[in-house]
Amino acid sequence: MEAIDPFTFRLAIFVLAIFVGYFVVWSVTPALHTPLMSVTNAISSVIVVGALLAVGVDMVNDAGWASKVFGFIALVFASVNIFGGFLVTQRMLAMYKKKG
Amino acid sequence: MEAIDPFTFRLAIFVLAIFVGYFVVWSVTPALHTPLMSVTNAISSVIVVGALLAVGVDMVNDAGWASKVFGFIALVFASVNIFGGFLVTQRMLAMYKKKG
Amino acid sequence: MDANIAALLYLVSGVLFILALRGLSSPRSARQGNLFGMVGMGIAVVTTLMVAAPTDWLSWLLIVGGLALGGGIGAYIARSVKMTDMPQLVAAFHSLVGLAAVFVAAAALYAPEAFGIGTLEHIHAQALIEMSIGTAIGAFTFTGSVIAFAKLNGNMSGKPILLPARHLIHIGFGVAIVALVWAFTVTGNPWLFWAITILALILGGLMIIPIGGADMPVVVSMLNSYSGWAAAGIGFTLGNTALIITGALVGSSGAILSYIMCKAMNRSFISVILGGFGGDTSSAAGGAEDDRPVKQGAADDAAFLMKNAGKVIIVPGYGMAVAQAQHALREMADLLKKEGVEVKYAIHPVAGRMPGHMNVLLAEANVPYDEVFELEDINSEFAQSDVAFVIGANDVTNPAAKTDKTSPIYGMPVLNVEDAGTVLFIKRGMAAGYAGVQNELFYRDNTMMLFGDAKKMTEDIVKALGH
Amino acid sequence: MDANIAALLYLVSGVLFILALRGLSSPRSARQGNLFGMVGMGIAVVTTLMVAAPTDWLSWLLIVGGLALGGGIGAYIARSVKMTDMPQLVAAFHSLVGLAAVFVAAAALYAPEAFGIGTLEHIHAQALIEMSIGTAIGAFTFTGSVIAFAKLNGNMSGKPILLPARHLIHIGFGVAIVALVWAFTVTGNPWLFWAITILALILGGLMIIPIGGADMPVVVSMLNSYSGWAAAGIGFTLGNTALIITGALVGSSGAILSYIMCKAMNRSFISVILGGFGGDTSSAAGGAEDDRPVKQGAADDAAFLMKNAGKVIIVPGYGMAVAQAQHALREMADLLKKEGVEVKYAIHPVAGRMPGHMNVLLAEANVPYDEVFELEDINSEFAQSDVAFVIGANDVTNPAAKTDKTSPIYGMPVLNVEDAGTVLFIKRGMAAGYAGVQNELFYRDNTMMLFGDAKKMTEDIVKALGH
Ligand SMILES: NC(=O)c1ccc[n+]([C@@H]2O[C@H](COP(=O)([O-])OP(=O)(O)OC[C@H]3O[C@@H](n4cnc5c(N)ncnc54)[C@H](OP(=O)(O)O)[C@@H]3O)[C@@H](O)[C@H]2O)c1
Ligand SMILES: NC(=O)c1ccc[n+]([C@@H]2O[C@H](COP(=O)([O-])OP(=O)(O)OC[C@H]3O[C@@H](n4cnc5c(N)ncnc54)[C@H](OP(=O)(O)O)[C@@H]3O)[C@@H](O)[C@H]2O)c1
Repeated sequence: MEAIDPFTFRLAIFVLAIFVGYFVVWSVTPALHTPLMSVTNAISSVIVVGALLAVGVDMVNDAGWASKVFGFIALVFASVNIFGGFLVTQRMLAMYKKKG
Repeated sequence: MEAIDPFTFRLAIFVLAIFVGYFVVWSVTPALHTPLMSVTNAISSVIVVGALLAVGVDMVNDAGWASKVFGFIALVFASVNIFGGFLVTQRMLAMYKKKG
Repeated sequence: MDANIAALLYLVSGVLFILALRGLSSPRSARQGNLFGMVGMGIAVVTTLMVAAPTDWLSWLLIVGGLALGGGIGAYIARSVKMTDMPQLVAAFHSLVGLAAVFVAAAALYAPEAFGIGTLEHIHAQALIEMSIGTAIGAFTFTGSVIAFAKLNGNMSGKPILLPARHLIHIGFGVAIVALVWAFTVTGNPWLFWAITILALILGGLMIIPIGGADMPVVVSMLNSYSGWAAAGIGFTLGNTALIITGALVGSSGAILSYIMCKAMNRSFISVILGGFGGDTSSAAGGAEDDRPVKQGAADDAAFLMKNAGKVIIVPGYGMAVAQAQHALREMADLLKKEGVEVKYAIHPVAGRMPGHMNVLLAEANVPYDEVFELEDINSEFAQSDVAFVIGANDVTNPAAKTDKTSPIYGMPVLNVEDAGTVLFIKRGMAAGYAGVQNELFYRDNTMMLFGDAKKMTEDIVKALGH
Repeated sequence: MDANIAALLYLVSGVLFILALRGLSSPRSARQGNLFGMVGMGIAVVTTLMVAAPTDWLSWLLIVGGLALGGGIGAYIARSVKMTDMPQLVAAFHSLVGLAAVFVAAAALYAPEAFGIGTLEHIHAQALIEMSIGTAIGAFTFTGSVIAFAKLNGNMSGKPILLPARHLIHIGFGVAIVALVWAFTVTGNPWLFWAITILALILGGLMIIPIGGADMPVVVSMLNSYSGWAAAGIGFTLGNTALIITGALVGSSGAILSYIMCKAMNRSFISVILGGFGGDTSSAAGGAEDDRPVKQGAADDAAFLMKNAGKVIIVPGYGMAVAQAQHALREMADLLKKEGVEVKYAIHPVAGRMPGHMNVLLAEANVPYDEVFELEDINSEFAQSDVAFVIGANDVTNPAAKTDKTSPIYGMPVLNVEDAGTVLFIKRGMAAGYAGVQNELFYRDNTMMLFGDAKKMTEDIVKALGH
């Protein structure tokens, strides 16, 4: 058999993750829907990995510089989200207490 | 970046499918747990694909013959399951009716 | 066919299997789900035949013949099996999946080229590991399921058979298998493959024999899970997405289902799997009986009571299944409804001997599923009903689960039948149920015992109602 | 670092994100879940830095500086934001994710080697498609979220702004973007990339402006979903498993959450997204008022009634959030409990303006979550309670949803407050709620209206209870 294109595998991963997302949300208790929104926001900033790659490029030419700058901007925005999202979620969740 | 081993991708697929299995079962209504057992049995006979590959091998030598025979036995067993499993599930599900 | 397209098609079939299970979230979508499963299987088979189309007529003949032969047998069994025999049937089917996994692994060992995992006696180490795990789990599943089948089908006593030092023996076998897997991975010697298979066959038997007959449903679900992991192992060997997805799906869903069952019975999963509890129910009951008086009644009394009731809740249990009383029960309910009585069914999550067992039987007798309620949804209604009609159920109504901390069923949720005006119990005698504990309800003032076979007694009530 | 190990680590971080969401199934496991999320993010960041470690000090400086700057701002916001402002905050954060996606896509365009997708101006077609989809969705998410933020934060009127022929305009923009994506894929011209981005920015604004302020939570959740798909698009470009898993997870979960919200409001998802309903609540209410007499009460009356009650159920709504009355409410409940009154909270799934909104506010005020119940779990208890204390809620109690087929909220499940002995309503006047429909309960005999700001009125009741 010939080799399979990595894209095919990634597609499988993508499709399965969609199912996981579908099921996981139904399992979330409605009382925690607000933290759900803030935590999904936080994890979607994993896009920071792209920003990190871009910041690290060599500045051999103008394009390299442009990429570095774009990466830096993306890095800052994503970091705001990461820290802001997780911390505000933590703050909210810390408030949910049982009696006594 | 170097190429990623297909095994790594398959592992990702495997792990995500475990999550899907986990969630999907919790979503099944207890009234249908018996059909659930029979249908998971039916789908696990997708191992028939291995049997089909084995039946199709060339009989160049003894080993080829052995493989073909093993494949045929596996094929028969798996087919019993596939047809038996899906049909008995269908028979059960056909009995679940609403009032009127 | 292009390998990428094949991979996509296998993905599609994996997704269809997910949808098949997803469909079971409600009876309405379940039939469509089953259809998805069939289509998924069809796609997997056709894709395989197109990717690796055999070129000789013998192979085609074997394929068509094998599918027809197996399919015919399967279809025949599916048509003819009695609904009360479902637990056995599922066990029997699992044994076949296990055996198929063993043979596919063996085939891969002798024709590695066809599976793209190397050449004869020069198979990649990774494939050797996957293959030996596949065959070990498959073989274990096979004998385990055969024993489970025999116990459920009554070919073998349901009593747990406890060998001395069995845990040590099991561990010994386990260690030997792991050592052989290691040796096989290093040498690739086919004899080691067969040695692994044989040891796993024996271990499967040894592990299941000590487990009591009534615990078999948990075992069957666990074996289902194992057969999934075996399939996934083979899936890695073949690099087949459909097999990997399905294997993981079945593996995790089976494990969760056993967990759900154990939780609903309030038992530790580990202790079930290690065996020794839940043996033959009649023997367990012996010691627990006592001499307090019970109020006994006849079919006529029951008919009179229910005819004049506003609301009757029927609680079926294992005894209804053994007696095959579901059709008579349905007839009785119809007559009551004609008299203007409101009739509902209350199903405990572990009533009967298999999850969802009662639901299938009631469905078989044409009871509409919207008259059938789960424990949480109906438990508060007993207080507003005049009669609780308990037919062949026992443990699932036992209030000891709520009050007696020393009871083996303590903590299990139970149906509050005692809140109803009158509780009717149909059973053959005073014997205890599966858990072997006495039910204090039998001696209550608002209880009436109807001694007899569930089917016979229900038919008598039907006759009495007819007058 | 070896690419395979990196891929495994990314998988681990994806799994940790799944566990983070999974943890939210109960408040007990939620904190641990959040921790998993943080660890997952840490693994993703560290893995990336190890796979593609920059070699010059400037890059390291930028990375550390960027993380510190962004992290500092984020941490500051997280600490200082008021809980009532959560809807706005989430919208603001989404806009940043969208913008980050745009900039990452742009960076990939100018430094394709770093991303392994070709060389400058010779990027693979597949990567060009993924990149342009990523930037389009990201840009759309950005402006959409900015508008949502402005509407929720009151920087912009909540009224839907309806342009003539807006559907046509939207379709025109959509078609133009698709055409540009196609052209960009063929030519790889960077200007086309920016054109796509700008059109998507405009479209995002145009699409959200016509949607009423009160529908913003659905929009925010939808935008969350979009930002997930954008991340997944970039994930394909980078071949990064963590991004693909997370993107799909966030994409599907956001979409499901909007669906759950719409279903709980009994509205069609399509009509929400196309906009025009749910504008400024006060204006909508105007026409519907009528002159029937209502029974009005003061804080003293309410205090007297509740002090002498056996059971009080508190129903909070949007008005409680606006007035920030949760702390006073908790104080009131404490005093009542001291008097021996049983106090519970009933939360409607769409009470307030964001799913779970009321729960967060009550939690903020230290209300234990085991006193807080969801609609299905408490609805039958109103009949056994003496007082239903409705504070700033309206639509979620409106019986028209059960009876009036022409009502816009018909079919939405509502809290049966009218079954309680007495219903107390705290609100400022007779205005309707979000859906703009009159609530017939106000005129019932067993209703008492307490007119005033929710916080002020509750504080007055607390005072009265103190005596
Ligand atoms: N559903 C599952 O998945 C599952 C799996 C494993 C174990 N279990 C266990 O099985 C039990 C199920 O509870 P259950 O209440 O359904 O059953 P049960 O407690 O086992 O009681 C069944 C009763 O039916 C009576 N009976 C037997 N044959 C009868 C006949 N032909 N006619 C009339 N009555 C008959 C028996 O009393 P007589 O002998 O006096 O007639 C017995 O007391 C639970 O303890 C559960 O933990 C369930
Ligand atoms: N939760 C969500 O996810 C979500 C999302 C989108 C839309 N919605 C919608 O929002 C509505 C929520 O229902 P609800 O019952 O919570 O709210 P509502 O029906 O909007 O009613 C809120 C009431 O609070 C009163 N109020 C406003 N400010 C107040 C203050 N400072 N003090 C005292 N009372 C005050 C208002 O009356 P006065 O003006 O007379 O004071 C108003 O009638 C539903 O229609 C739902 O569909 C919810």
